[in-house]
Amino acid sequence: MQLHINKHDDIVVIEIEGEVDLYHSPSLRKELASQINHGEKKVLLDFEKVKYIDSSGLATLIEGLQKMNKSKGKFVLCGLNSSIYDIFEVARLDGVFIVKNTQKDGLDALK
Amino acid sequence: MQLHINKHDDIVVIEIEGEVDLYHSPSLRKELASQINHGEKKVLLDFEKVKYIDSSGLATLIEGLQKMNKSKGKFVLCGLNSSIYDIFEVARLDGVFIVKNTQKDGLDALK
Amino acid sequence: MARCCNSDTIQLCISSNPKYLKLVRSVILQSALIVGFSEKDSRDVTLAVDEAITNIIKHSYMSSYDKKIKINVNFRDEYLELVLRDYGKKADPKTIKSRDLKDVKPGGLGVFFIKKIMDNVCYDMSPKHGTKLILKKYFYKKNCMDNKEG
Amino acid sequence: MARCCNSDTIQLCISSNPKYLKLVRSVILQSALIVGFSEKDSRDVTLAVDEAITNIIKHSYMSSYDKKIKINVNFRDEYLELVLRDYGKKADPKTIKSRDLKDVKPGGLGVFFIKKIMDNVCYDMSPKHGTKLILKKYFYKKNCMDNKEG
Ligand SMILES: Nc1ncnc2c1ncn2[C@@H]1O[C@H](COP(=O)(O)OP(=O)(O)O)[C@@H](O)[C@H]1O
Ligand SMILES: Nc1ncnc2c1ncn2[C@@H]1O[C@H](COP(=O)(O)OP(=O)(O)O)[C@@H](O)[C@H]1O
Repeated sequence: MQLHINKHDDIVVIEIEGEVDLYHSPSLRKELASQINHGEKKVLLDFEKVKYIDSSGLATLIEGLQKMNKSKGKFVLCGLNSSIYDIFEVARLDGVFIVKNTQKDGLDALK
Repeated sequence: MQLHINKHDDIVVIEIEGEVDLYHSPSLRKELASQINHGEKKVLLDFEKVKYIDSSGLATLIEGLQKMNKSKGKFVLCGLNSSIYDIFEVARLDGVFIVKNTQKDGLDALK
Repeated sequence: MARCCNSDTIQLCISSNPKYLKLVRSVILQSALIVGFSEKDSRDVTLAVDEAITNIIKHSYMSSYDKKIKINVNFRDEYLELVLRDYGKKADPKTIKSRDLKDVKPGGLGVFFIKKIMDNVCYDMSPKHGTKLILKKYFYKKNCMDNKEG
Repeated sequence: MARCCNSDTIQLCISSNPKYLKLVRSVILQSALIVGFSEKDSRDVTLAVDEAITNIIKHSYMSSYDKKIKINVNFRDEYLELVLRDYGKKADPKTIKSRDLKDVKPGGLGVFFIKKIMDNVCYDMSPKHGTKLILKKYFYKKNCMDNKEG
Protein backbone atom coordinates (compact mmCIF):
# COMPACT_ATOMS: atom_id res chain seq x y z
CA MET A 1 0.00 0.00 0.00
CA GLN A 2 1.15 3.50 -0.81
CA LEU A 3 -0.26 6.84 0.29
CA HIS A 4 -0.12 9.87 -2.01
CA ILE A 5 -0.93 13.06 -0.16
CA ASN A 6 -1.97 16.37 -1.73
CA LYS A 7 -3.47 19.55 -0.40
CA HIS A 8 -6.31 21.40 -2.18
CA ASP A 9 -6.63 24.64 -0.17
CA ASP A 10 -7.69 23.46 3.28
CA ILE A 11 -8.55 19.92 2.16
CA VAL A 12 -6.05 17.08 2.63
CA VAL A 13 -6.49 14.47 -0.09
CA ILE A 14 -5.01 11.06 0.69
CA GLU A 15 -4.95 8.73 -2.30
CA ILE A 16 -4.55 5.16 -1.14
CA GLU A 17 -3.01 2.67 -3.55
CA GLY A 18 -2.94 -1.09 -3.06
CA GLU A 19 -4.26 -3.31 -0.30
CA VAL A 20 -5.37 -2.16 3.14
CA ASP A 21 -4.93 -5.16 5.42
CA LEU A 22 -3.33 -5.92 8.80
CA TYR A 23 0.10 -5.43 7.25
CA HIS A 24 -0.58 -2.01 5.78
CA SER A 25 -3.27 -0.43 7.94
CA PRO A 26 -0.85 0.74 10.66
CA SER A 27 0.75 3.22 8.27
CA LEU A 28 -2.67 4.53 7.22
CA ARG A 29 -3.66 4.83 10.90
CA LYS A 30 -0.45 6.76 11.60
CA GLU A 31 -1.01 9.12 8.68
CA LEU A 32 -4.62 9.86 9.66
CA ALA A 33 -3.68 10.45 13.29
CA SER A 34 -0.86 12.77 12.30
CA GLN A 35 -3.07 14.82 9.95
CA ILE A 36 -5.80 15.18 12.58
CA ASN A 37 -3.36 15.94 15.40
CA HIS A 38 -1.77 18.49 13.11
CA GLY A 39 -5.12 20.31 13.08
CA GLU A 40 -6.45 19.34 9.67
CA LYS A 41 -10.26 19.53 9.66
CA LYS A 42 -11.06 18.30 6.17
CA VAL A 43 -9.74 14.97 4.96
CA LEU A 44 -10.70 13.21 1.73
CA LEU A 45 -9.65 9.57 1.34
CA ASP A 46 -9.56 8.51 -2.30
CA PHE A 47 -10.06 4.74 -2.77
CA GLU A 48 -9.79 4.80 -6.58
CA LYS A 49 -6.64 2.61 -6.49
CA VAL A 50 -7.56 0.43 -3.53
CA LYS A 51 -7.81 -3.19 -4.58
CA TYR A 52 -8.61 -4.77 -1.26
CA ILE A 53 -9.69 -3.88 2.24
CA ASP A 54 -10.35 -6.08 5.26
CA SER A 55 -11.62 -5.43 8.78
CA SER A 56 -8.26 -3.98 9.90
CA GLY A 57 -8.64 -1.37 7.18
CA LEU A 58 -12.24 -0.70 8.20
CA ALA A 59 -11.22 -0.38 11.86
CA THR A 60 -8.59 2.16 10.84
CA LEU A 61 -11.17 4.21 8.96
CA ILE A 62 -13.65 4.11 11.85
CA GLU A 63 -10.91 5.22 14.20
CA GLY A 64 -10.06 8.09 11.84
CA LEU A 65 -13.70 9.12 11.52
CA GLN A 66 -14.25 9.11 15.28
CA LYS A 67 -11.05 11.13 15.89
CA MET A 68 -12.17 13.60 13.25
CA ASN A 69 -15.65 13.90 14.73
CA LYS A 70 -14.12 14.65 18.12
CA SER A 71 -12.08 17.49 16.66
CA LYS A 72 -15.18 18.72 14.79
CA GLY A 73 -13.64 18.05 11.38
CA LYS A 74 -15.02 16.37 8.27
CA PHE A 75 -13.97 13.04 6.87
CA VAL A 76 -15.07 11.94 3.39
CA LEU A 77 -14.39 8.84 1.29
CA CYS A 78 -14.52 8.62 -2.50
CA GLY A 79 -13.71 6.34 -5.43
CA LEU A 80 -14.75 3.03 -3.86
CA ASN A 81 -15.09 0.34 -6.52
CA SER A 82 -18.05 -1.99 -6.30
CA SER A 83 -16.31 -4.83 -4.49
CA ILE A 84 -14.91 -2.44 -1.87
CA TYR A 85 -18.28 -0.73 -1.53
CA ASP A 86 -19.89 -4.16 -1.00
CA ILE A 87 -17.76 -4.67 2.06
CA PHE A 88 -18.82 -1.33 3.52
CA GLU A 89 -22.42 -2.18 2.83
CA VAL A 90 -22.30 -5.64 4.36
CA ALA A 91 -20.77 -4.15 7.52
CA ARG A 92 -23.42 -1.40 7.45
CA LEU A 93 -20.76 1.26 7.20
CA ASP A 94 -22.18 2.84 4.04
CA GLY A 95 -24.37 5.02 6.21
CA VAL A 96 -21.66 5.75 8.75
CA PHE A 97 -19.20 7.39 6.36
CA ILE A 98 -19.85 10.15 3.84
CA VAL A 99 -19.13 8.31 0.59
CA LYS A 100 -18.84 10.15 -2.75
CA ASN A 101 -18.27 8.80 -6.24
CA THR A 102 -15.38 10.82 -7.63
CA GLN A 103 -12.59 12.85 -6.08
CA LYS A 104 -14.31 15.94 -7.48
CA ASP A 105 -17.57 15.07 -5.71
CA GLY A 106 -15.56 14.48 -2.54
CA LEU A 107 -13.84 17.87 -2.79
CA ASP A 108 -17.20 19.57 -3.43
CA ALA A 109 -18.65 17.94 -0.33
CA LEU A 110 -15.81 19.35 1.75
CA LYS A 111 -15.86 22.90 0.38
CA MET B 1 -6.92 -19.51 -21.01
CA GLN B 2 -9.62 -18.85 -23.56
CA LEU B 3 -9.44 -18.86 -27.36
CA HIS B 4 -11.56 -16.47 -29.41
CA ILE B 5 -11.57 -17.42 -33.08
CA ASN B 6 -12.59 -15.19 -35.96
CA LYS B 7 -12.18 -15.38 -39.71
CA HIS B 8 -11.13 -12.39 -41.83
CA ASP B 9 -11.52 -13.68 -45.42
CA ASP B 10 -8.98 -16.49 -45.65
CA ILE B 11 -7.18 -15.55 -42.42
CA VAL B 12 -7.96 -17.36 -39.16
CA VAL B 13 -7.42 -15.04 -36.20
CA ILE B 14 -7.00 -16.75 -32.85
CA GLU B 15 -7.08 -14.35 -29.91
CA ILE B 16 -5.58 -15.99 -26.87
CA GLU B 17 -6.66 -14.75 -23.45
CA GLY B 18 -5.00 -15.68 -20.16
CA GLU B 19 -2.06 -17.89 -19.33
CA VAL B 20 -0.44 -20.40 -21.68
CA ASP B 21 1.17 -23.01 -19.44
CA LEU B 22 1.25 -26.81 -19.14
CA TYR B 23 -2.39 -26.75 -18.02
CA HIS B 24 -3.69 -24.74 -20.93
CA SER B 25 -1.34 -25.39 -23.84
CA PRO B 26 -2.97 -28.72 -24.84
CA SER B 27 -6.15 -26.90 -25.89
CA LEU B 28 -4.13 -24.40 -27.94
CA ARG B 29 -2.21 -27.28 -29.53
CA LYS B 30 -5.47 -28.99 -30.41
CA GLU B 31 -6.95 -25.85 -31.94
CA LEU B 32 -3.85 -25.15 -34.04
CA ALA B 33 -3.70 -28.74 -35.27
CA SER B 34 -7.38 -28.74 -36.16
CA GLN B 35 -7.12 -25.45 -38.12
CA ILE B 36 -4.08 -26.66 -40.04
CA ASN B 37 -5.54 -30.13 -40.71
CA HIS B 38 -8.70 -28.40 -41.87
CA GLY B 39 -6.63 -26.79 -44.64
CA GLU B 40 -6.22 -23.27 -43.24
CA LYS B 41 -3.07 -21.67 -44.69
CA LYS B 42 -3.05 -18.33 -42.87
CA VAL B 43 -3.19 -18.19 -39.09
CA LEU B 44 -2.72 -15.09 -36.95
CA LEU B 45 -2.25 -15.60 -33.20
CA ASP B 46 -3.09 -12.48 -31.23
CA PHE B 47 -1.27 -12.29 -27.87
CA GLU B 48 -2.79 -8.96 -26.78
CA LYS B 49 -4.52 -10.59 -23.80
CA VAL B 50 -1.87 -13.17 -22.93
CA LYS B 51 -0.52 -12.54 -19.45
CA TYR B 52 1.92 -15.41 -19.19
CA ILE B 53 3.64 -18.02 -21.31
CA ASP B 54 6.09 -20.73 -20.36
CA SER B 55 8.07 -23.32 -22.31
CA SER B 56 5.00 -25.54 -22.81
CA GLY B 57 3.37 -22.61 -24.56
CA LEU B 58 6.47 -21.96 -26.65
CA ALA B 59 6.69 -25.64 -27.58
CA THR B 60 3.07 -25.52 -28.74
CA LEU B 61 3.80 -22.51 -30.94
CA ILE B 62 6.90 -24.10 -32.45
CA GLU B 63 4.89 -27.24 -33.20
CA GLY B 64 2.20 -25.10 -34.86
CA LEU B 65 4.76 -23.19 -36.91
CA GLN B 66 6.47 -26.35 -38.10
CA LYS B 67 3.14 -27.99 -39.04
CA MET B 68 2.18 -24.84 -40.92
CA ASN B 69 5.51 -24.71 -42.76
CA LYS B 70 5.01 -28.31 -43.85
CA SER B 71 1.64 -27.49 -45.34
CA LYS B 72 3.15 -24.37 -46.99
CA GLY B 73 1.00 -22.00 -44.93
CA LYS B 74 1.83 -18.84 -43.02
CA PHE B 75 1.83 -18.40 -39.28
CA VAL B 76 2.06 -14.94 -37.71
CA LEU B 77 2.07 -13.69 -34.09
CA CYS B 78 1.01 -10.25 -32.90
CA GLY B 79 0.28 -8.19 -29.80
CA LEU B 80 3.05 -9.58 -27.57
CA ASN B 81 3.55 -7.37 -24.52
CA SER B 82 7.11 -6.64 -23.49
CA SER B 83 7.41 -9.32 -20.82
CA ILE B 84 6.10 -11.97 -23.22
CA TYR B 85 8.38 -10.70 -25.98
CA ASP B 86 11.32 -10.90 -23.57
CA ILE B 87 10.74 -14.62 -23.22
CA PHE B 88 10.74 -15.11 -27.00
CA GLU B 89 13.94 -13.09 -27.24
CA VAL B 90 15.76 -14.94 -24.47
CA ALA B 91 14.90 -18.25 -26.17
CA ARG B 92 15.99 -16.75 -29.52
CA LEU B 93 12.54 -17.32 -30.98
CA ASP B 94 12.04 -13.69 -32.00
CA GLY B 95 13.75 -14.48 -35.31
CA VAL B 96 11.99 -17.81 -35.76
CA PHE B 97 8.44 -16.45 -35.77
CA ILE B 98 7.00 -13.59 -37.79
CA VAL B 99 6.06 -11.17 -35.02
CA LYS B 100 3.95 -8.04 -35.67
CA ASN B 101 2.85 -5.29 -33.31
CA THR B 102 -0.89 -4.99 -33.79
CA GLN B 103 -3.56 -7.30 -35.12
CA LYS B 104 -3.86 -4.96 -38.11
CA ASP B 105 -0.13 -5.32 -38.89
CA GLY B 106 -0.55 -9.07 -38.54
CA LEU B 107 -3.48 -9.16 -40.96
CA ASP B 108 -1.56 -6.98 -43.45
CA ALA B 109 1.39 -9.38 -43.31
CA LEU B 110 -0.92 -12.26 -44.19
CA LYS B 111 -2.80 -10.56 -47.04
CA MET C 1 -20.11 -24.14 -11.86
CA ALA C 2 -17.40 -26.15 -13.59
CA ARG C 3 -15.83 -28.31 -10.94
CA CYS C 4 -12.90 -30.33 -12.00
CA CYS C 5 -11.42 -32.30 -9.20
CA ASN C 6 -11.91 -35.07 -6.74
CA SER C 7 -10.89 -34.80 -3.15
CA ASP C 8 -7.57 -33.07 -3.15
CA THR C 9 -5.56 -30.93 -0.77
CA ILE C 10 -3.19 -28.00 -0.86
CA GLN C 11 -1.12 -27.22 2.19
CA LEU C 12 0.48 -23.91 2.97
CA CYS C 13 2.57 -23.16 6.00
CA ILE C 14 3.63 -19.62 6.89
CA SER C 15 4.86 -17.72 9.89
CA SER C 16 2.45 -15.39 11.64
CA ASN C 17 3.70 -12.29 9.88
CA PRO C 18 1.11 -9.95 8.33
CA LYS C 19 3.39 -9.46 5.34
CA TYR C 20 2.34 -12.94 4.17
CA LEU C 21 -1.38 -12.10 4.13
CA LYS C 22 -1.32 -11.08 0.49
CA LEU C 23 0.36 -14.35 -0.48
CA VAL C 24 -2.23 -16.33 1.48
CA ARG C 25 -4.98 -14.36 -0.21
CA SER C 26 -3.69 -15.22 -3.64
CA VAL C 27 -3.57 -18.94 -2.75
CA ILE C 28 -7.14 -18.87 -1.43
CA LEU C 29 -8.43 -16.84 -4.37
CA GLN C 30 -6.84 -19.23 -6.88
CA SER C 31 -8.16 -22.24 -4.98
CA ALA C 32 -11.70 -20.90 -4.94
CA LEU C 33 -11.53 -20.06 -8.64
CA ILE C 34 -10.04 -23.47 -9.55
CA VAL C 35 -12.90 -25.19 -7.80
CA GLY C 36 -15.46 -23.15 -9.70
CA PHE C 37 -16.67 -20.43 -7.34
CA SER C 38 -17.63 -17.14 -9.00
CA GLU C 39 -15.24 -14.17 -8.83
CA LYS C 40 -17.45 -12.62 -6.14
CA ASP C 41 -17.69 -15.76 -4.01
CA SER C 42 -13.95 -16.35 -4.43
CA ARG C 43 -13.21 -12.82 -3.21
CA ASP C 44 -15.52 -13.40 -0.26
CA VAL C 45 -13.85 -16.68 0.75
CA THR C 46 -10.51 -14.89 0.45
CA LEU C 47 -11.71 -12.17 2.82
CA ALA C 48 -12.95 -14.75 5.33
CA VAL C 49 -9.59 -16.52 5.40
CA ASP C 50 -7.72 -13.20 5.62
CA GLU C 51 -9.85 -12.29 8.65
CA ALA C 52 -9.25 -15.65 10.27
CA ILE C 53 -5.47 -15.40 9.81
CA THR C 54 -5.54 -11.81 11.05
CA ASN C 55 -7.29 -13.03 14.21
CA ILE C 56 -4.78 -15.82 14.70
CA ILE C 57 -1.93 -13.31 14.46
CA LYS C 58 -3.62 -10.79 16.79
CA HIS C 59 -5.36 -13.01 19.30
CA SER C 60 -3.76 -16.47 19.32
CA TYR C 61 -0.21 -15.25 18.86
CA MET C 62 -0.65 -11.76 20.38
CA SER C 63 1.09 -10.19 17.39
CA SER C 64 4.30 -12.14 17.58
CA TYR C 65 5.33 -12.68 14.01
CA ASP C 66 7.49 -15.80 14.09
CA LYS C 67 4.89 -18.39 15.02
CA LYS C 68 3.54 -21.12 12.77
CA ILE C 69 0.24 -21.11 10.89
CA LYS C 70 -0.82 -24.07 8.76
CA ILE C 71 -3.48 -23.68 6.12
CA ASN C 72 -5.09 -26.68 4.44
CA VAL C 73 -7.26 -26.16 1.43
CA ASN C 74 -9.42 -29.25 0.95
CA PHE C 75 -11.32 -29.65 -2.28
CA ARG C 76 -14.32 -31.78 -1.33
CA ASP C 77 -17.15 -33.00 -3.53
CA GLU C 78 -19.73 -30.56 -2.20
CA TYR C 79 -17.73 -27.83 -0.55
CA LEU C 80 -14.42 -26.04 -0.24
CA GLU C 81 -12.90 -26.56 3.19
CA LEU C 82 -10.22 -24.36 4.72
CA VAL C 83 -8.54 -25.61 7.86
CA LEU C 84 -6.42 -23.09 9.77
CA ARG C 85 -4.19 -24.49 12.48
CA ASP C 86 -2.36 -22.44 15.06
CA TYR C 87 -0.40 -23.39 18.17
CA GLY C 88 -1.11 -20.26 20.22
CA LYS C 89 -3.40 -19.22 23.03
CA LYS C 90 -6.78 -20.91 22.94
CA ALA C 91 -9.76 -18.59 23.01
CA ASP C 92 -12.79 -18.93 25.21
CA PRO C 93 -15.36 -19.77 22.48
CA LYS C 94 -17.79 -17.35 24.10
CA THR C 95 -15.47 -14.43 23.35
CA ILE C 96 -15.26 -15.24 19.65
CA LYS C 97 -18.16 -13.20 18.39
CA SER C 98 -18.70 -10.15 16.25
CA ARG C 99 -19.85 -6.87 17.70
CA ASP C 100 -23.32 -5.45 17.17
CA LEU C 101 -23.11 -3.71 13.79
CA LYS C 102 -25.05 -0.75 15.18
CA ASP C 103 -22.40 -0.15 17.83
CA VAL C 104 -19.88 1.42 15.44
CA LYS C 105 -16.33 1.22 16.75
CA PRO C 106 -12.90 0.25 15.47
CA GLY C 107 -12.61 -3.53 15.44
CA GLY C 108 -14.99 -6.38 15.96
CA LEU C 109 -15.82 -7.09 12.31
CA GLY C 110 -13.52 -10.02 11.51
CA VAL C 111 -15.67 -12.74 13.02
CA PHE C 112 -18.73 -11.09 11.49
CA PHE C 113 -17.27 -11.43 7.98
CA ILE C 114 -16.13 -14.99 8.58
CA LYS C 115 -19.59 -16.12 9.73
CA LYS C 116 -21.38 -14.08 7.09
CA ILE C 117 -19.36 -15.55 4.23
CA MET C 118 -18.77 -19.17 5.22
CA ASP C 119 -21.53 -21.76 5.50
CA ASN C 120 -19.91 -23.52 8.40
CA VAL C 121 -17.46 -22.16 10.97
CA CYS C 122 -16.06 -24.42 13.67
CA TYR C 123 -13.40 -23.51 16.22
CA ASP C 124 -12.04 -26.88 17.28
CA MET C 125 -10.29 -26.45 20.64
CA SER C 126 -9.60 -30.16 21.09
CA PRO C 127 -5.95 -30.17 19.98
CA LYS C 128 -3.52 -30.23 22.88
CA HIS C 129 -1.90 -27.02 21.67
CA GLY C 130 -3.68 -24.28 19.82
CA THR C 131 -6.79 -24.22 17.71
CA LYS C 132 -8.07 -25.75 14.51
CA LEU C 133 -10.49 -23.49 12.70
CA ILE C 134 -12.57 -25.26 10.06
CA LEU C 135 -14.34 -23.15 7.46
CA LYS C 136 -16.62 -24.59 4.79
CA LYS C 137 -18.37 -23.09 1.84
CA TYR C 138 -20.72 -25.22 -0.21
CA PHE C 139 -20.82 -25.05 -4.00
CA TYR C 140 -24.60 -25.20 -4.07
CA LYS C 141 -26.50 -23.66 -1.21
CA LYS C 142 -28.48 -26.16 0.81
CA ASN C 143 -32.20 -25.49 1.07
CA CYS C 144 -32.50 -25.46 4.79
CA MET C 145 -29.45 -23.66 6.07
CA ASP C 146 -29.01 -26.54 8.47
CA ASN C 147 -25.28 -26.19 8.51
CA LYS C 148 -25.25 -22.45 9.10
CA GLU C 149 -23.80 -21.56 12.44
CA GLY C 150 -23.58 -18.47 14.56
CA MET D 1 16.16 -3.42 -2.57
CA ALA D 2 14.12 -3.20 0.60
CA ARG D 3 14.54 -6.51 2.35
CA CYS D 4 12.53 -6.99 5.45
CA CYS D 5 13.00 -10.37 6.95
CA ASN D 6 15.36 -12.74 8.60
CA SER D 7 15.57 -16.35 7.70
CA ASP D 8 12.04 -17.51 7.23
CA THR D 9 10.25 -20.22 5.31
CA ILE D 10 7.00 -20.75 3.48
CA GLN D 11 5.93 -24.27 2.63
CA LEU D 12 3.49 -25.25 -0.05
CA CYS D 13 2.40 -28.75 -0.84
CA ILE D 14 0.36 -29.57 -3.93
CA SER D 15 -0.48 -32.56 -6.04
CA SER D 16 1.17 -32.87 -9.43
CA ASN D 17 -1.75 -31.42 -11.34
CA PRO D 18 -1.02 -28.68 -13.89
CA LYS D 19 -4.15 -26.87 -12.76
CA TYR D 20 -2.21 -25.79 -9.66
CA LEU D 21 0.59 -24.12 -11.64
CA LYS D 22 -1.09 -20.72 -11.55
CA LEU D 23 -1.50 -20.93 -7.79
CA VAL D 24 2.17 -21.89 -7.39
CA ARG D 25 3.14 -18.98 -9.61
CA SER D 26 1.25 -16.53 -7.47
CA VAL D 27 2.97 -17.82 -4.32
CA ILE D 28 6.40 -17.54 -5.92
CA LEU D 29 5.70 -14.11 -7.40
CA GLN D 30 4.51 -12.78 -4.04
CA SER D 31 7.49 -14.31 -2.27
CA ALA D 32 9.96 -12.74 -4.66
CA LEU D 33 8.24 -9.35 -4.36
CA ILE D 34 8.08 -9.55 -0.54
CA VAL D 35 11.79 -10.17 -0.42
CA GLY D 36 12.50 -7.14 -2.58
CA PHE D 37 13.19 -8.46 -6.08
CA SER D 38 12.10 -6.18 -8.92
CA GLU D 39 8.91 -6.96 -10.85
CA LYS D 40 11.03 -8.29 -13.72
CA ASP D 41 13.25 -10.49 -11.53
CA SER D 42 10.17 -11.71 -9.65
CA ARG D 43 8.49 -12.70 -12.92
CA ASP D 44 11.67 -14.49 -13.96
CA VAL D 45 11.94 -16.48 -10.73
CA THR D 46 8.27 -17.38 -11.15
CA LEU D 47 8.96 -18.69 -14.66
CA ALA D 48 11.90 -20.77 -13.41
CA VAL D 49 9.80 -22.44 -10.72
CA ASP D 50 6.92 -23.00 -13.16
CA GLU D 51 9.36 -24.75 -15.51
CA ALA D 52 10.77 -26.87 -12.71
CA ILE D 53 7.30 -27.98 -11.56
CA THR D 54 6.30 -28.63 -15.16
CA ASN D 55 9.33 -30.91 -15.49
CA ILE D 56 8.50 -32.73 -12.27
CA ILE D 57 4.97 -33.38 -13.53
CA LYS D 58 6.14 -34.48 -16.99
CA HIS D 59 9.37 -36.31 -16.26
CA SER D 60 9.44 -37.40 -12.59
CA TYR D 61 5.77 -38.30 -12.40
CA MET D 62 5.21 -39.07 -16.11
CA SER D 63 2.10 -36.90 -16.14
CA SER D 64 0.24 -38.62 -13.35
CA TYR D 65 -1.59 -35.87 -11.56
CA ASP D 66 -2.13 -37.22 -8.06
CA LYS D 67 1.46 -37.29 -6.82
CA LYS D 68 2.98 -35.04 -4.20
CA ILE D 69 5.16 -31.98 -4.79
CA LYS D 70 6.57 -29.96 -1.88
CA ILE D 71 7.80 -26.46 -2.41
CA ASN D 72 9.84 -24.64 0.22
CA VAL D 73 10.47 -20.94 -0.16
CA ASN D 74 13.41 -19.99 2.05
CA PHE D 75 14.12 -16.35 2.66
CA ARG D 76 17.84 -16.23 3.32
CA ASP D 77 20.02 -13.23 4.07
CA GLU D 78 21.66 -13.09 0.68
CA TYR D 79 19.37 -15.06 -1.59
CA LEU D 80 15.94 -16.49 -2.19
CA GLU D 81 16.00 -20.27 -2.14
CA LEU D 82 13.34 -22.50 -3.67
CA VAL D 83 13.46 -26.18 -2.82
CA LEU D 84 11.27 -28.47 -4.91
CA ARG D 85 10.84 -32.00 -3.64
CA ASP D 86 9.30 -34.83 -5.59
CA TYR D 87 9.05 -38.57 -4.93
CA GLY D 88 9.04 -39.75 -8.52
CA LYS D 89 11.47 -41.24 -11.01
CA LYS D 90 15.01 -39.97 -10.58
CA ALA D 91 16.63 -38.52 -13.68
CA ASP D 92 20.07 -39.31 -15.00
CA PRO D 93 21.71 -35.90 -14.34
CA LYS D 94 23.31 -36.06 -17.77
CA THR D 95 19.89 -35.98 -19.44
CA ILE D 96 18.83 -32.82 -17.63
CA LYS D 97 20.00 -30.25 -20.09
CA SER D 98 18.50 -27.72 -22.45
CA ARG D 99 18.60 -28.15 -26.20
CA ASP D 100 20.79 -26.08 -28.48
CA LEU D 101 18.77 -22.89 -29.07
CA LYS D 102 19.67 -23.01 -32.75
CA ASP D 103 18.05 -26.40 -33.14
CA VAL D 104 14.48 -25.09 -33.07
CA LYS D 105 11.99 -27.76 -32.06
CA PRO D 106 9.05 -28.15 -29.72
CA GLY D 107 10.35 -28.69 -26.18
CA GLY D 108 13.72 -28.53 -24.52
CA LEU D 109 13.51 -24.96 -23.19
CA GLY D 110 12.48 -25.55 -19.57
CA VAL D 111 15.94 -26.35 -18.21
CA PHE D 112 17.33 -23.51 -20.32
CA PHE D 113 15.07 -20.98 -18.56
CA ILE D 114 15.76 -22.42 -15.12
CA LYS D 115 19.55 -22.17 -15.58
CA LYS D 116 19.37 -18.81 -17.28
CA ILE D 117 17.30 -17.24 -14.50
CA MET D 118 18.61 -18.82 -11.31
CA ASP D 119 22.13 -18.24 -9.97
CA ASN D 120 22.43 -21.73 -8.63
CA VAL D 121 20.66 -24.92 -9.74
CA CYS D 122 21.29 -28.18 -7.97
CA TYR D 123 19.50 -31.47 -8.60
CA ASP D 124 20.08 -33.41 -5.39
CA MET D 125 19.54 -37.10 -6.11
CA SER D 126 20.62 -38.25 -2.66
CA PRO D 127 17.15 -38.74 -1.14
CA LYS D 128 16.08 -42.37 -1.07
CA HIS D 129 12.96 -41.56 -3.10
CA GLY D 130 12.74 -38.82 -5.65
CA THR D 131 14.68 -35.63 -6.17
CA LYS D 132 15.32 -32.39 -4.34
CA LEU D 133 15.85 -29.50 -6.69
CA ILE D 134 17.47 -26.47 -5.06
CA LEU D 135 17.24 -23.13 -6.86
CA LYS D 136 18.88 -19.95 -5.59
CA LYS D 137 18.76 -16.39 -6.73
CA TYR D 138 20.96 -13.82 -5.02
CA PHE D 139 19.73 -10.33 -4.17
CA TYR D 140 22.96 -8.73 -5.27
CA LYS D 141 24.89 -10.34 -8.07
CA LYS D 142 28.25 -11.67 -6.98
CA ASN D 143 31.23 -10.30 -8.86
CA CYS D 144 32.71 -13.53 -10.01
CA MET D 145 29.81 -15.71 -11.03
CA ASP D 146 31.43 -18.43 -8.94
CA ASN D 147 28.12 -19.93 -8.03
CA LYS D 148 26.76 -20.04 -11.54
CA GLU D 149 26.29 -23.55 -12.79
CA GLY D 150 25.44 -25.18 -16.06
N1 LIG E 1 -8.12 -16.81 16.69
C1 LIG E 1 -8.63 -16.24 17.81
N2 LIG E 1 -8.10 -16.52 19.00
C2 LIG E 1 -8.59 -15.95 20.10
N3 LIG E 1 -9.62 -15.09 20.13
C3 LIG E 1 -10.19 -14.77 18.99
C4 LIG E 1 -9.73 -15.32 17.77
N4 LIG E 1 -10.50 -14.81 16.78
C5 LIG E 1 -11.37 -13.99 17.38
N5 LIG E 1 -11.21 -13.94 18.70
C6 LIG E 1 -12.01 -13.17 19.66
O1 LIG E 1 -13.17 -12.69 18.97
C7 LIG E 1 -13.27 -11.27 19.07
C8 LIG E 1 -13.88 -10.70 17.81
O2 LIG E 1 -12.98 -10.86 16.73
P1 LIG E 1 -13.10 -9.91 15.48
O3 LIG E 1 -14.52 -9.86 15.08
O4 LIG E 1 -12.14 -10.37 14.46
O5 LIG E 1 -12.71 -8.47 15.99
P2 LIG E 1 -11.33 -7.87 16.53
O6 LIG E 1 -10.25 -8.84 16.20
O7 LIG E 1 -11.20 -6.60 15.80
O8 LIG E 1 -11.52 -7.71 18.00
C9 LIG E 1 -11.85 -10.80 19.33
O9 LIG E 1 -11.81 -9.57 20.00
C10 LIG E 1 -11.29 -11.94 20.18
O10 LIG E 1 -11.62 -11.78 21.52
N1 LIG F 1 12.42 -33.28 -13.02
C1 LIG F 1 12.99 -34.00 -14.01
N2 LIG F 1 13.05 -35.34 -13.90
C2 LIG F 1 13.58 -36.07 -14.86
N3 LIG F 1 14.12 -35.57 -15.99
C3 LIG F 1 14.10 -34.26 -16.18
C4 LIG F 1 13.53 -33.40 -15.20
N4 LIG F 1 13.66 -32.13 -15.64
C5 LIG F 1 14.26 -32.21 -16.84
N5 LIG F 1 14.54 -33.48 -17.18
C6 LIG F 1 15.23 -33.93 -18.43
O1 LIG F 1 15.78 -32.76 -19.06
C7 LIG F 1 15.32 -32.64 -20.40
C8 LIG F 1 15.18 -31.18 -20.77
O2 LIG F 1 14.11 -30.60 -20.03
P1 LIG F 1 13.41 -29.31 -20.61
O3 LIG F 1 14.48 -28.35 -21.01
O4 LIG F 1 12.46 -28.83 -19.58
O5 LIG F 1 12.66 -29.74 -21.92
P2 LIG F 1 11.42 -30.73 -22.14
O6 LIG F 1 10.79 -30.99 -20.82
O7 LIG F 1 10.55 -29.97 -23.07
O8 LIG F 1 12.01 -31.96 -22.75
C9 LIG F 1 14.01 -33.40 -20.42
O9 LIG F 1 13.68 -33.87 -21.69
C10 LIG F 1 14.28 -34.54 -19.42
O10 LIG F 1 14.94 -35.59 -20.04
